[in-house]
Amino acid sequence: MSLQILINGIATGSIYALIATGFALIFNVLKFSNFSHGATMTASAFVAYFLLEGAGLGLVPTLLVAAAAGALIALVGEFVGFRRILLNHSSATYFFVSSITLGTLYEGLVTIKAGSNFFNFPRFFSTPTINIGAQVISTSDVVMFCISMVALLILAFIIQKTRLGRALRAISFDRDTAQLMGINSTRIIQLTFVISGVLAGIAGVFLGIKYTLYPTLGSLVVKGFIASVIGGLGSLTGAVIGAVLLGVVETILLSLLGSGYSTIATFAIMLVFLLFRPQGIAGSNVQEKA
Amino acid sequence: MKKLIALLIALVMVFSLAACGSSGSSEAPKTEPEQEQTPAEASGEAEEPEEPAAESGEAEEPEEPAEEGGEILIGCLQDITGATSTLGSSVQAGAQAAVDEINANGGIGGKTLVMKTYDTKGDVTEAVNAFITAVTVDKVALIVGPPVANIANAIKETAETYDVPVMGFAMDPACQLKDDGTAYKNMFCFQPSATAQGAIMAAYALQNGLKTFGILYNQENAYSVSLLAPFTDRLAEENITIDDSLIVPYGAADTDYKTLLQPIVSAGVDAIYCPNYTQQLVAIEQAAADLGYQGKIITGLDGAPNFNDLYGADCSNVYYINNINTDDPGTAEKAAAVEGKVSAVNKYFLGYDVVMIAKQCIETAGLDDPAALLDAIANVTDFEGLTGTITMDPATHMPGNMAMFMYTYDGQTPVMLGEFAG
Amino acid sequence: MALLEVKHIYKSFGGVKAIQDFSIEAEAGEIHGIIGPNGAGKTTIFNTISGVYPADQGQVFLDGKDITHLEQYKITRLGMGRTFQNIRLFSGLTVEENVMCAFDPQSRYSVLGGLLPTPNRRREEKRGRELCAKYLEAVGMQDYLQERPENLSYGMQRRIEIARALMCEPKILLLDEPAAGLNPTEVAELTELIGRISQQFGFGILLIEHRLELVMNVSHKIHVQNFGETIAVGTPEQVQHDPQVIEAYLGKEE
Amino acid sequence: MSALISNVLTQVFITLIAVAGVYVLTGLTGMFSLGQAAFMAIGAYASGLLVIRAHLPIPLAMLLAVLLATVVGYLIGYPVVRLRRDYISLVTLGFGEAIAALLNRMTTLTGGASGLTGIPRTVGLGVTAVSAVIAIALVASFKTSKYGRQCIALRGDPLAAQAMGINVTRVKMIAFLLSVALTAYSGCLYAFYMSYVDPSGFGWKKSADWVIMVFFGGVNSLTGSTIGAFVLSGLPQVLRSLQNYRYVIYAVLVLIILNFKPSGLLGEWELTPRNVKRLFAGRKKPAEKKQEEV
Repeated sequence: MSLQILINGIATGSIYALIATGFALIFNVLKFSNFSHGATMTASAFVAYFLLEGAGLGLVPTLLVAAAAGALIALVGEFVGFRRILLNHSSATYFFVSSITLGTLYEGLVTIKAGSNFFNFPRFFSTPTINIGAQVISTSDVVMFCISMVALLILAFIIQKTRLGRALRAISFDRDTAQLMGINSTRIIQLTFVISGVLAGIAGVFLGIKYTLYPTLGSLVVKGFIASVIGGLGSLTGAVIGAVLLGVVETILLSLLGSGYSTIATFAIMLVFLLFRPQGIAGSNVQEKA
Repeated sequence: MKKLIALLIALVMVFSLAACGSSGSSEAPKTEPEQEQTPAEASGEAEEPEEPAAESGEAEEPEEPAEEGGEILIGCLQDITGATSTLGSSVQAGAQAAVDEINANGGIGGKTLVMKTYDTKGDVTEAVNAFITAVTVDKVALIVGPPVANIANAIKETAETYDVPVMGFAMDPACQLKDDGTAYKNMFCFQPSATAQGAIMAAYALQNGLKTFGILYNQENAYSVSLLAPFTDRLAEENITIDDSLIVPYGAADTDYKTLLQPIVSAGVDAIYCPNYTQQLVAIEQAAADLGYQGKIITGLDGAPNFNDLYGADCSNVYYINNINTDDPGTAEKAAAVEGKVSAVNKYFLGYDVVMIAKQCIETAGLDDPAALLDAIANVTDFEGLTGTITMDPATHMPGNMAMFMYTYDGQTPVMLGEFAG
Repeated sequence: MALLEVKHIYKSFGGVKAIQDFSIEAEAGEIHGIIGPNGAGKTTIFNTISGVYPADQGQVFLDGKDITHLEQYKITRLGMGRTFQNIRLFSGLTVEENVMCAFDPQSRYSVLGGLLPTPNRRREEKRGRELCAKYLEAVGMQDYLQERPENLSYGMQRRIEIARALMCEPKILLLDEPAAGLNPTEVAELTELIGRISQQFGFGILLIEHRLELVMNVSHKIHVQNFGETIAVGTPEQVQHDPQVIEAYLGKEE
Repeated sequence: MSALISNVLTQVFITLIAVAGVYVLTGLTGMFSLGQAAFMAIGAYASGLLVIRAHLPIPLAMLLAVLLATVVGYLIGYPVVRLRRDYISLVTLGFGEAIAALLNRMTTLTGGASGLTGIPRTVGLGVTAVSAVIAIALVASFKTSKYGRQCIALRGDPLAAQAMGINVTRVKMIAFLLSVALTAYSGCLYAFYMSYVDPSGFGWKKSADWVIMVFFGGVNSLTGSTIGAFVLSGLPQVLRSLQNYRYVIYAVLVLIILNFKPSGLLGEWELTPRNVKRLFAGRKKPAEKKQEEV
């Protein structure tokens, strides 16, 4: 039974990891918390749902459409919400308001289209469970876990091995200097948003599969935020570790303490981290520049 | 310059919005179109934002005016947007259908019945605003109330200061009864209380030889919580107790139904009692299937269609309670007519019935004496509605011992099992 | 013990050794210049002394008190004022308010006074405004109280920043490249200003500066930094003739 | 006055008090709280419970509720004011969730999801109006005090602020606690006006709404923030027709403002006698010129 809980936790954690990395990526480059990330997830999952509603297509096309939608939404968001603020070197507070507002906008648009109803993705798997020994594992969990891992590996490859990744790291370190070195920072920031949007799209579909699709689904992004704080704000590795850890801890707490108190305990864990290890697990503490 | 223009546009938008909205609720019927539109036209810029208002207003347009003799305005206070909008819109649709039918048959005493909808947005503050608008600005004769306990709770104190009946469906007795056990004079519930419904489901389970149970309920949802104790109390009468570890609460922030269900499933219970909204039911049923659960799932009203469509797979193990009897040909016909248009058919019928009851009460008591109308509503006896025979208990403002129907699914097709009383 | 004593401090960032074994002793009324090419770790010295980050090794004493590991605002309150290389006045505040900000930490009224116009608050605010007027007058900016600093010239902003540092009532004043971006006339004015306030208020001054005409004119003693190390210390005449200094500077010129 | 107008105004005044608090936090100090509404919940529940269960007199209950919220605020604030500003929004977001869960979970005390009923309805338009005026006056006074200056200073440049001897953590904490106290007080008024409180209405959406109100009118101007709050919280009541579109319209408006006039409608302008005089002087000048030309 405890193994079962661990499996559930890891499955949940892998989705949190997608959310947290999408969020951390933007933080890493632009040094602000993108609160529109949650609504981007919802909106792209809804786009995929409505576009493919009649077609009865499988999981992979749905994911592809959602990823594309996420990329597009993030790109538009970057343009209407952040571009000018970025170019004006405005204070970080504007990013905050802008991202909150964008989130409200996306959610509002989804609500107009979908009402406050909820929708359910068609069941993608004919056999709901796989039996491994005494353990019953849900097929969707396994598939979601694998896809999340693949997505994260591709992301790691992009960041570590490609020119885009290097440029991205350079901008993250110092945007102005990177610009002076001939890096087209606007382009790179756009690409960052695209990647973050793709991750949001995939995460959105997964959340939709797990908890049905509804306009405020994106609130689950809070888990990604918490994971990001635990892992170390802005660190991608930290975000992944934090997310899986959060998924597992949450599941264990849920089975031990029951609902409600587990939420409180998770919050308490975050506070404890901030008190004693504010730099998070990964140890990258972003401080205001001296 | 650019900035200035942008600012001006923004300001114009704000003011035009304010202008087009200033005449109150969108749901205003088209019978007073002049008032509704003048300010919007005056501002000129308001075309775009105005459109939706017009659209949503249309739904409430009475089919055709009955003979002369004036109007009777009633309000319909529902969650049209927000988390429980599915329920609210369904009640509203049913109530509107009844209004149309009444008007087609000559109205009430020669007067046209006009219904105006007030959106609570699923928010208690908004609900109070909407209520006050309905009662003081539009001066509605009565209000078709919400099926949501929190909204009823929020308006019950405010309602006490006016003489306008709120004919609702909030199953929580606290919505109708004060702490001292007397009833709020204006608050009524026209479906069996949570106490009755929980007991009915327990009675059904006992009758079918189910012995061991687990419970998964939403502790953040008043409806879900209110159905918990009646069920376990009824079981306790038969000396069946449920272990605390198998009574599992959850909340919106919990994302893992599987972990929550785990102990219940491992305990190998006969049935899981799940008084939850449809949305959570779908996810829970899915999670239970993922865990390989083989037993039954007993849900409240929300396991009724379109739960089956939304779940989209075999749900033969789901048992639910319902207000309506689809085996009755009249009900079945009406149900078929609205299928696909209304998401919660039973709420549609509740809305329909309550307007019909309102008609009956207005006819007997008239509108001149509010006390007489309240009295008539509190003493409704043997009203043959689509949701059963309704007899109000004047002491509690809720129906007395009213029967309901238990259903299950064959695959995805609903099957009526029989009528049950607590 | 001297008013300010910096004893063998070290500071490195990752692999970069920004300060290696820096020491200085400054008394009231003295002006110490710190010069050196870009990247010599001069600003890091200021940041370490003023507590932006603590030294890796070594100690800093102000007026006999060990301030090595104190928080920055506490060091300031013990008597250290500073200006910044790139002017850092507070946006959203007027000239007067900017200067008042440095008085506010010493201002003696409670949160209650923050909410209500208590007699205490009135008295303290009045005292603050008087001091503010005094220091702004000392730098010649008394006519710009209600202006926004961002609307004023670079030279004026420099002076306001100095007035703000004076408001901290410092025993030691750290001036980080005060002449950067000024034209020759302004540099001359600044040279006169620094000399004057040093005499008028009698505090010690540490001065980082590239403009040699300024630093050589006002300093009693000069420290030459290169790659984090002190390569020469002495009077302006001494360092001007120091072969190592010439090499560091001329080497760079080539 | 009609019951509706008085009802709407009462709610607007209650919001104004909370927004005055958000102005201190966000406008003056540059910190964002997404859990601010949770402090409103604490104020509402605590004051309500103290009256229902402990039978305390209402003013005392309100005072204790505000104190309780402030103590909780201190515990939450303690780690976050020491960290980069982003943390406060993330932590308060989690805090809001935790409070909602707690209110739902402590059924015997709070009534859980069904909400807390039976709070005496004692607060009306008069009390809320006076409270709002006092709250705004206090905040205005705070802004021009040494605390307000220090807040503005550290908002723009925390390091330079430290170098001027400003205890950044302390000042941030004072601002945070003042805003918490104001928000909690608005919660108290809410409870005794509505007579019913349920846990659902205090999510981060409400906190975000308040921040948007502050930005709408001008993040650096208390006058602007107040006007923003007045317009944006009163608007939905007159705009019942727009329903779902309301949030979209809000968002579009705010995005336009952010892009083209990032300082908000009023920028930094404040309603002070001197500024009003200037305003009129500024208007006269062109008029005079025209006369001269004629």
